[in-house]
Amino acid sequence: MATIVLGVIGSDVHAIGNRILEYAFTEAGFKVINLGVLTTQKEFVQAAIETDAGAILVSSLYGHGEIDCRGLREMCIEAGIGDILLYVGGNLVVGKQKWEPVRDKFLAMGFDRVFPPGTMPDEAIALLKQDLGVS
Amino acid sequence: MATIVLGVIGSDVHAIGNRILEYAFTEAGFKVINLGVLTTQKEFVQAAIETDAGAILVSSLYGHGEIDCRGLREMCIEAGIGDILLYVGGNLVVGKQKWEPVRDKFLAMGFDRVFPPGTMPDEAIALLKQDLGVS
Amino acid sequence: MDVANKRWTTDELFAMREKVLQTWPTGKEVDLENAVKYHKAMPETKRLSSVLAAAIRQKRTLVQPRAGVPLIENHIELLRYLEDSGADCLPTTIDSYTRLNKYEEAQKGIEESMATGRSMLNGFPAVNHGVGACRKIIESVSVPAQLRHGTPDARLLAEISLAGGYTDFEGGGISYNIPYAKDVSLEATIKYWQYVDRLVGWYYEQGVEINREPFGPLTGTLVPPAVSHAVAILEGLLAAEQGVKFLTLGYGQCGNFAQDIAAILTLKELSQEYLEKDGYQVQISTVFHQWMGGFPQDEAKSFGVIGLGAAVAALSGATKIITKTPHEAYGIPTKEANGQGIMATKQIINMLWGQPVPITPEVEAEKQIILAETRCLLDTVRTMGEGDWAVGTVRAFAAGVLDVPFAPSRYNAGRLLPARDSQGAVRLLDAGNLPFTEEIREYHRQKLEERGRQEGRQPSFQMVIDDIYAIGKGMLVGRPQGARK
Amino acid sequence: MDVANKRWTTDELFAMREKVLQTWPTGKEVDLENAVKYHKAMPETKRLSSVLAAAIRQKRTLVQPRAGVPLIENHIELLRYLEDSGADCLPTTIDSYTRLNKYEEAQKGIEESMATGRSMLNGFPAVNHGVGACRKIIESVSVPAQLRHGTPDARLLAEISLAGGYTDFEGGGISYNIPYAKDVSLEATIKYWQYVDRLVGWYYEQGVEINREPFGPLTGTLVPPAVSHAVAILEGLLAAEQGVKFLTLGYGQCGNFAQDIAAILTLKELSQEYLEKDGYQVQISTVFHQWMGGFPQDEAKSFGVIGLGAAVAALSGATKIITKTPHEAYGIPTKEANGQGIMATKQIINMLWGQPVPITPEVEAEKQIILAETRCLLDTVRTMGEGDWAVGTVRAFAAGVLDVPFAPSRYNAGRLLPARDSQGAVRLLDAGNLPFTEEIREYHRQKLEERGRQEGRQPSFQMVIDDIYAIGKGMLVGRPQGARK
Ligand code: B12
Ligand code: B12
Repeated sequence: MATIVLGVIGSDVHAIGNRILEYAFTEAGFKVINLGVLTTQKEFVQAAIETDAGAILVSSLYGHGEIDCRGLREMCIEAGIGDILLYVGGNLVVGKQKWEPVRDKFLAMGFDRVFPPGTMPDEAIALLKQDLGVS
Repeated sequence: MATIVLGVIGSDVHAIGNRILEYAFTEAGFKVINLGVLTTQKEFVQAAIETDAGAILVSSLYGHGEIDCRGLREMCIEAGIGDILLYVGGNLVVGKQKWEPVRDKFLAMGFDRVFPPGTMPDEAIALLKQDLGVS
Repeated sequence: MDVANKRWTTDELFAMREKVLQTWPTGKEVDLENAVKYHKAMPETKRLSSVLAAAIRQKRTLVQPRAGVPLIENHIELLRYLEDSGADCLPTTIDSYTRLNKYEEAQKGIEESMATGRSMLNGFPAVNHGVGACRKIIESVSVPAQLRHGTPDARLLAEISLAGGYTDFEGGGISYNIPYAKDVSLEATIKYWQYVDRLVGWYYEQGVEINREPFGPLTGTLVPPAVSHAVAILEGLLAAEQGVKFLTLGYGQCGNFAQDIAAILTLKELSQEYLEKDGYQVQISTVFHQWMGGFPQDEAKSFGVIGLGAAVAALSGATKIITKTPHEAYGIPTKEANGQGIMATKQIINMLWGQPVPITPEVEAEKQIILAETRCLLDTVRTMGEGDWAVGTVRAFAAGVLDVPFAPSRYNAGRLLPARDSQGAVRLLDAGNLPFTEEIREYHRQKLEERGRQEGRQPSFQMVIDDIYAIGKGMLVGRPQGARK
Repeated sequence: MDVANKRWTTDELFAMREKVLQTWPTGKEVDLENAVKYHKAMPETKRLSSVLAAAIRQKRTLVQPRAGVPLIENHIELLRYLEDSGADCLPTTIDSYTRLNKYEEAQKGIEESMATGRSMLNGFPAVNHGVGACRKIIESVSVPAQLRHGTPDARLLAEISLAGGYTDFEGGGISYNIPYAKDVSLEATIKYWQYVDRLVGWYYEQGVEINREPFGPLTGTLVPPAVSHAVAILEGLLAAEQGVKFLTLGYGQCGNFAQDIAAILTLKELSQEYLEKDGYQVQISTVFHQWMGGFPQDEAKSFGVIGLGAAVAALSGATKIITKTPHEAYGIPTKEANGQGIMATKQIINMLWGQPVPITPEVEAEKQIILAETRCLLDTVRTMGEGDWAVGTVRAFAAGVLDVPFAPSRYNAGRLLPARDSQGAVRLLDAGNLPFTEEIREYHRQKLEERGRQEGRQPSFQMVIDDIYAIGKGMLVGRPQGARK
């Protein structure tokens, strides 16, 4: 099954969801490269290249997601993996905000799917399998 | 000091606020004729006439205030005490509603003052003294 | 005395039924045979006696709101919303006109509600709506429903709602009189409720289980546990005599942790003791009411009051909790606010589920005092009634031997002055004519003097008033500004 | 080993200060002499050590929120609002860039926040704003304020905020490393925090009282009390050695009533014991954190979680409680949501004020196990450090003798697997290398096997995951669907 790169972006240290995502995606049959917390954009991209990953799954919980995620798609393009799947989830912005504008903001940044707070892994696993055409 | 008639109107049995109002107005020097709970409009008016009261203080807590209080001013007028002060307070309508429309509805019914939930007796005492020109 | 604690014959019941059913047109909709069939066809999951039995077995606390609006469709929508919010059993709360048998005024309320699109009644007028409407409601939800009201004479209401599929009926000859009426004699209401209980007993004889629930909190405000326990147990005894086999006895949260836990424990213990002593076999459950007195205006603070009640109820092991809402201080809650009360409560109930009752030395001490006090009251009632609980009840209230604080009824002596001690437990500043031993009276005196010393004032009516306002103002004990800030 | 639990000389402190103050331009605003004067002119009511002392005396639980926004005026408005909502002491929570000393990124966040009119940072960047801004904040409120963050290297932040008039500083070399960093060695952070503690000690020598508060909850998720107690007490010992005289030790609510009460009781008992044994005279207070793990999405359910935490905190006799808000599951709360958390909490705290700690048999049992476990941990640390707590701490973490569940740090073994027993108490499915006696290990095993039997499954990582989600899903124990419904 496909390889995916997982991590928590920026200066964010929320480790628990990341631990669970690693477990759940591994159980679901993915090869998970987990970069853990405090991961830079560059580390995500490099790991994806090195492992020939089918998707990068970015978490941002602490509220700085908007600043931290900007430019990730561009960096992928520059690195030659412009069409890699980019997922992002967590508590993406500061505060309790309406979901749709938040989602649209991250879609506009080039993410393929954006997940609201409280998303269960199963949901994302099903969609990833679909997007990657695996089962 | 002036005599006032106090009571809880209609099919309302909330007795506790009534007990406290009796105590507070008595302490403040008023002669209080307390009709207690389950008091009809007629009982209010008759008691006011009999005791030559300066004001009628109506409580309604249970939500039927709107139905129960309609026509009280008219009954006072018919009975010849049309210009008696009418106060009303409690939880006057069903549910948590905006205060201003509720107040206006009761003012329109002919009440001189309308008090929102949680009014402390001291507030009403001060206003009544003012309205009656006593101190 | 025109009342006795003696089981009515079926003939006596049926003779009176004739008249009762004629007091409002919907009375003729009641067909008992059909009602029994209807109940028997209902799944167990919609029967309160069964759901309560399961909760007792699983040591679970069921969550139930209060709710009722005038129109049928709205009421169904409301109940469904509350079920979705997590209610384990549903209510139908009756409006105040129906409670006083003023069906014509209730009719006006229904019509005005239809016309204005606003609720003009503070509950669901079940009598006016009739048997069919009740069944429609019962069939629209998937958990059991109880009728809640405050009706001194609930004979017709019971006929209609039981035939309508309700499996639980709140109230009693004392608890739906003393706090809810001014001029109705206890002799009258005890008889009205013997009717209701006998009807429930009759259903049981046909194989239909109906649960009965005396209204525990009475006036909801600083009622000492022994007083409400005595009333609850008396109503339980009167009901059992008429053939009631399923009882939920209630208690309204006072606010002191140890006293509240002890109250639920002793309510179980004492009711079992007195019912067994008289030879009744009854399934007893308990219900804890979140604070029944004045609430804070602020919704977040109200959530605080609700949360504390939920925690204590769960820890006490009560079988059921009745929830309040963040709108309490203002008015009948919206369905959303009502749902919030359920959800906040249920979160806590679930989190504490399976955790043991905290038996502390203070709980033990409160238990001892509640046991002693309640026995003083009940044993005196028995003596005064020469062995007849009904006669004893009437005489005891007349003598102030039973007495409920702040009750509007003329048949209540109204001599008690309750106040909180320094830890918030409800004590008696004036025990009136309650037949307490000197030791017990002294205990109350000391507890309140201790508080008085802390606050530098003599216990007085001002202290009582301060305590009535206290929770609304964000405290439990109504300390004067500045005392032990 | 490049670290030792030995008091720094003033010279050592001042030598390092030189460099620290140069790491960002605002460093030069710090003038210690002036700072001492500033503190001495402050009223007692704005000093946390005094307010805590009064709370200890009055057996009162103080209420404190978390809060921080990027811009000064907004932050002042926020704190005033929270004071009006009833906060007894105020926070200033620092943003995540500042926590990692990324002052340039913080600057960008400030500018973007100004430009967009939205908060682009998750806290208040105190270093960038500097000493004057801090004083403006302190002067805008009338209760004391504490700095809260999560900064492994908080030397400059401490310099600026203490000079700015904050009288309490959260954190420690372990608790602000292991849960908050990935690659920073404990040797480094212990030294950084010796600096902070020595600075606080220095202030004390000048007559200025500053309170220090290790971060009790660590990762906030299923941390067994003994683990967080050991860390809190170690940080207390390290701080005391540097001259800290006022300590608030913390604990994050686990959810089981008895375990939570016992945790606060033993935290007091053990910290006193260990500090006294080493000859330190310190004012010790405790802080209870409302549940620090994942919250329910629903606001009413969140109020439930908040309410339960408030009740347990008050009953446990904790000196302070840190509140959560109904927005917790989503994001940094609005000031209104934050105020609601305070008000709900304070209502309960006030209602339970003066009521005794419920000492149940279960609380006694939990106390014994926490005492035994914490002593195992601390005594092994001492042995490993050959009498030096700092050395012992570094070695203990390296060996997994100290280990924090779910922590991101490489310097943490990460071998623990915590799970709840059938009553929700946090136990260890895998105790890793914790130096527990066989008896203690057996106790944990039995407790989890008991739960496994109830649920018909073996304790496993799935059970851990279920427990992590449980409170968010409205439960405490993550039972599989259907088990004991
Ligand atoms: C205690 C209580 C009861 C007790 C009453 C016992 C008794 N016999 O007294 C019991 C449990 C029996 C009860 C029953 C019912 N209650 Co009730 N009850 C309350 C509660 C919790 C407290 C009332 C109280 O004692 N407050 C303390 C006193 C001191 O305050 P007060 O009553 O507000 O009075 C003060 C002020 O309002 C003011 N004031 C009052 N009148 C006047 C008049 C003037 C002129 C002035 C100046 C001031 C003034 O001064 C008083 C003294 O400070 C309130 C909710 C709340 N406030 O928290 C609901 C409440 C009043 N009840 C309510 C209802 C609906 C009922 C019931 C219909 C049952 C039901 N459906 O839930 C029945 C009614 C029965 C009947 N026929 O009346 C609703 C009313 C709803 C509405 N207006 O939309 C309330 C608001 C609860 C709610 N949110 O649903 N209740
Ligand atoms: C535990 C916790 C902490 C712990 C973290 C310990 C650790 N090292 O892991 C501690 C106490 C240390 C902490 C610190 C902080 N925290 Co914190 N924390 C939480 C809390 C309570 C729970 C997080 C958690 O573990 N949840 C359980 C896991 C299983 O769920 P999860 O993390 O949401 O992840 C799941 C889903 O989101 C999803 N998911 C996540 N990423 C992705 C990605 C993809 C592609 C997909 C498909 C799905 C997905 O799947 C995961 C598994 O189910 C949350 C609030 C909450 N959720 O209730 C706040 C929260 C995340 N923290 C917050 C903040 C602000 C902080 C701090 C800055 C301190 C502060 N100001 O309060 C620091 C940040 C430090 C830093 N540099 O990052 C904020 C973020 C605010 C915002 N976005 O507006 C939150 C939301 C709280 C709040 N309401 O203020 N925190």
